[in-house]
Amino acid sequence: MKRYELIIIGAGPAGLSAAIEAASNGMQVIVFDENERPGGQLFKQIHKFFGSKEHKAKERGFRIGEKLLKEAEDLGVEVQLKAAVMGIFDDKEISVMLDGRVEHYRANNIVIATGASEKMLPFPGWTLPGVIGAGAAQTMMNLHGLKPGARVLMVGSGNVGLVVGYQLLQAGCKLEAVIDAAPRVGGYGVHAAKLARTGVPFYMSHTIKEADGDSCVKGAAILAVDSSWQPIPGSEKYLEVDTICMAVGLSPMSQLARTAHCEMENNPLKGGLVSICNKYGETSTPGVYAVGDVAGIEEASSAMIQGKIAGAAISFDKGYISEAEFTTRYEEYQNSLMQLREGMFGHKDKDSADTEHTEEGYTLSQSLLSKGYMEAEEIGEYPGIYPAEYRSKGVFPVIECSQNIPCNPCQDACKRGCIKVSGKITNLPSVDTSVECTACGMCVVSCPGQAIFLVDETLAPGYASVAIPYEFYPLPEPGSKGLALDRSGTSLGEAEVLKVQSSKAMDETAVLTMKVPVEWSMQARFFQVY
Amino acid sequence: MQKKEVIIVGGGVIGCAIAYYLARLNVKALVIESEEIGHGGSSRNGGGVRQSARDPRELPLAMHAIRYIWPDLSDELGVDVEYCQEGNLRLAKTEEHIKILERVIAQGISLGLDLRLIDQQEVREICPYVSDEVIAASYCPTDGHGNPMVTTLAYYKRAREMGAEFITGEMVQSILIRKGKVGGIKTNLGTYESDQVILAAGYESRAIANTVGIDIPMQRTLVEALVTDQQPYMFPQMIGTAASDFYGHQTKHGSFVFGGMTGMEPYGSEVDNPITRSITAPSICRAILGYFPAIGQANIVRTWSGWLDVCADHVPILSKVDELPGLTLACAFSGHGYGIAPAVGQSIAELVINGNPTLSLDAFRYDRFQPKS
Amino acid sequence: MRIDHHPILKTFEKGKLVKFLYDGKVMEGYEGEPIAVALRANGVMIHRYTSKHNDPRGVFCAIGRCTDCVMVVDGEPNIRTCITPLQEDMKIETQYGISNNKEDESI
Amino acid sequence: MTMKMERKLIQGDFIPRADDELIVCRCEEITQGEIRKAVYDGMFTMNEVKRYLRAGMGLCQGQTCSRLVQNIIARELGLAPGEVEISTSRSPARPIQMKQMAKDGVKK
Repeated sequence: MKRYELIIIGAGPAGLSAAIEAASNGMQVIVFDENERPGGQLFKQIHKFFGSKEHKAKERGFRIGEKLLKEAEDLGVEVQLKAAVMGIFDDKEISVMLDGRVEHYRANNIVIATGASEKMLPFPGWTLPGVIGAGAAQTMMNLHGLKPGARVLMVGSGNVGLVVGYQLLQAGCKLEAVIDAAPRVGGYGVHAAKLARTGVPFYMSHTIKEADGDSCVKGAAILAVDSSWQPIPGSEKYLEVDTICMAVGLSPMSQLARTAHCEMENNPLKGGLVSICNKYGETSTPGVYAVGDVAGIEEASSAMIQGKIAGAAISFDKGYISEAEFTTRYEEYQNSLMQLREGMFGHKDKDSADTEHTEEGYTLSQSLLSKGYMEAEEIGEYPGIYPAEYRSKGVFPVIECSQNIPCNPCQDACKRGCIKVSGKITNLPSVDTSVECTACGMCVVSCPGQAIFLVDETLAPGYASVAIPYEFYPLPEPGSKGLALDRSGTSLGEAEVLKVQSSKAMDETAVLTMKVPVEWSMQARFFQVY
Repeated sequence: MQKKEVIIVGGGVIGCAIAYYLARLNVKALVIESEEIGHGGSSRNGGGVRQSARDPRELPLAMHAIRYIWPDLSDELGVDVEYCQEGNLRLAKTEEHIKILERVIAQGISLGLDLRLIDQQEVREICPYVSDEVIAASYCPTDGHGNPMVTTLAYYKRAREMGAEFITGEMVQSILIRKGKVGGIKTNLGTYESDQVILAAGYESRAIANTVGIDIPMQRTLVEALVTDQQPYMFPQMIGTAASDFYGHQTKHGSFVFGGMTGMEPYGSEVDNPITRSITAPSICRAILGYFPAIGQANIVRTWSGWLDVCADHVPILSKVDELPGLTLACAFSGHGYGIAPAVGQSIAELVINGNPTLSLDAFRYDRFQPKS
Repeated sequence: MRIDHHPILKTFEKGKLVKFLYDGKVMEGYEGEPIAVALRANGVMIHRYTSKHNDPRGVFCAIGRCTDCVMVVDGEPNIRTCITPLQEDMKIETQYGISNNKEDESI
Repeated sequence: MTMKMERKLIQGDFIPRADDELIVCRCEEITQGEIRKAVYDGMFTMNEVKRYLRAGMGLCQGQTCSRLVQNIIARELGLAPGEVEISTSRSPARPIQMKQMAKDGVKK
């Protein structure tokens, strides 16, 4: 039986990061993954990541995947794909299904990084073809270049539902609505705002009553629920859709950890059944670690750090790094992890979170939470909004960032220091009115939430320019006309495209500048091609 | 706490069956199970309901159960226990195998069992899917199989409806003695009083009996089983082999359930939680495909393992303990308890209530073991 | 249903265009892509009908976990089409219960 | 060790609900009503429900339905979902053909 120093199950962000850490310390590592492509969910994630530079913020998930892979390869990590691990047996032995054969491997240490699986919501008709998981939609669109359907209903307003909803738009599908039984949008407000301004309606406090169709989905009946989740009679709406996409949460894929007899706990904060781990990720089965979503549902950026921590702990345990070295690295990684767990979406009891105010005391937009977009009148008070009295100077940035999300690429993007995230990484960015904006557009393309716009109210008498991030195909031509939409996706009227900037540094986020009547300058946030 | 009429330790097929037959005699037992209903061997066996190749002492129990209880059990309990009486084939590939079968057959016939050796052609007629390597088989047309997990739960359900009490997740640790007789049991959470305690807890019965100085000569052995996805119906018989390398059947659902051993079991892990070993499922599969090549495309969806409570002479202990009135043993089934469970349940219930079961249990006494010389 | 040009991913790497048989009809798909993707691109939604209720099923998880999308592929039933790569001349059939035979009453 | 449970009878007749027809276990086509009835019949754990009904015993081995079954049992018994222990997990984690499994361990 082939023996490795370290076997990692799952080539996603957590597994690859653990492999890179251990291999960089000199360990011999093999990674198994059942998929055809490595990277776990990263290759399906085409949006830019949140976080700070060290968390690979503002990079797109699939590019992070490519980098991790290259790094792992350069370090001599073996990555065995299309290799489904069938079980973990005594003495850290695993059996793997490879090319129609079963192979056995043994290791001194095992890292389980199998990720998560989607929770599903049963409703009448949920077995009809056309009802799919959000992950299935992502797989079809972003790995295989196939639209899952023409008209889609998204069930669930968490980050997965919002992000996949946006990807559906990018793939050319029509997103008919996002619904959620909860009264508030579950994911980042900025993700919701991206959808809302293209005209996608949000039905909060709505649940799916049934999927309609005989042989496959041809529609969905939804209805409103009251505060105790009871259906409200007469509130039914019918949506003509061919695809119903479920994004109602993730749960850790803990099957393999259980075959390894790891002690488990049911932890709602971690998304379900997880193995009980120490601070380095080691389970109750000595030498077997669990990292990433399988150890508790979080973002990919947290998973990567957890992977590094386990990789370092194993390297230390097996004599590849000194205790001092390990302590230093552990503290560094732990700090980085704690940063990501900060904020209102962080790794803590959501029930106790304040839904009225940010940590700094700004009022949270209730409209954002209930409709997916901020009302124009709610915008004023946030520190990223350029005060009216300075707007006559020329171009200024408008940062519509109103929630405590651990993220700060905007600050790094502005070479002139106009944007600052002071204090905690979750603090809202503020604009410095004393610095002149050069309209380079880098803040616009760096914001993973696409919440930064450049406005110039001095464009021409009665006209303003509004520069928006734009990630759709085809890119409109300068001079072409279309509709300016406000945050709710409502048409304000005609707008003209002044210019479309796109460069390698912008990483496929174009900056589209449109000319609009000056009174729309703080309203127009999307451009719709005629 | 109110004194219980009878306490049964163990919520497997034996414990649940005893509780049911006691309830039929208007005795409401308390069953205490440390895990969940059917956790032990009852959810870890091949489901054979057979008389062939039984020890002569056990055969009367098996014949009685098959003649009088199994055919109507589903109706009686109100749950389909998937009993299928389409015969048992014990397959042979070599002359050596045939010799083994001949011995078994002679013994069965002498006890009045319809059991015979059939040749390759007849095996094919009964079961067309056997490989060319199969040259003969023993055939017992009145044997069959059932679903052990459902049977256990069906006994439990019916007994519960008839007034038996069940507690799961509580572990019996010792037997209490009051004035020279059984007085009840002590668990990890408390004590329960009763004049009658029946130990039907598989291998765990040994440690509990030890607390009152009674030893049961048994060992635990790991066995493993596997189940496939649903397959087209191929054969209804219970299958075994003269070489004893696997056993199993196709279930009513269409999936195949097979069990077997590698020979390495006695040297396995000391962990109490039974684990599957990486070598076992492949070994069982090789054995099966040697006899039934046509089912190679069936997908294994699950493997599992469990402990057998193997008695020194491979026959269970079904007995009152004379020197400690109130203690009854029903354990050490050695891997063939399921098929006889209805007869055992009925007999133990009668033994406890009136000391005089319809079927004699004399051959299963706890004090039958003697040194060699 | 195929995405010809994606704003972020641009184009998708595909194998060569090959023919395959779906319930006797000739269809085209790209070699190496999941069978389910090739079928969906050809408008096929129903992969199988269930044993008990004869209900239609199709792709659900698309990553080989839920096993809802199984079909009879080259004569073998219960093949997860969402993770099985398409090959030239593959014979893909709707699964009824556990076989390719609509009238099959063996279950 | 498993949580202690007294298997008391659920008082009153089994009361059907409007959504009992809902399929919960997609592989084995087991409905919510069947699961609720199984709990009423005394199946208080996921393994018991599974063995009694085959819910979660199909090709996917409960990957989609186990949480749903857990929730239904918990609701019927008035417990928090986490109090109902999830059913055991066993190798193989993905279906594998017998002929492939049989090749394992054979000297090449």
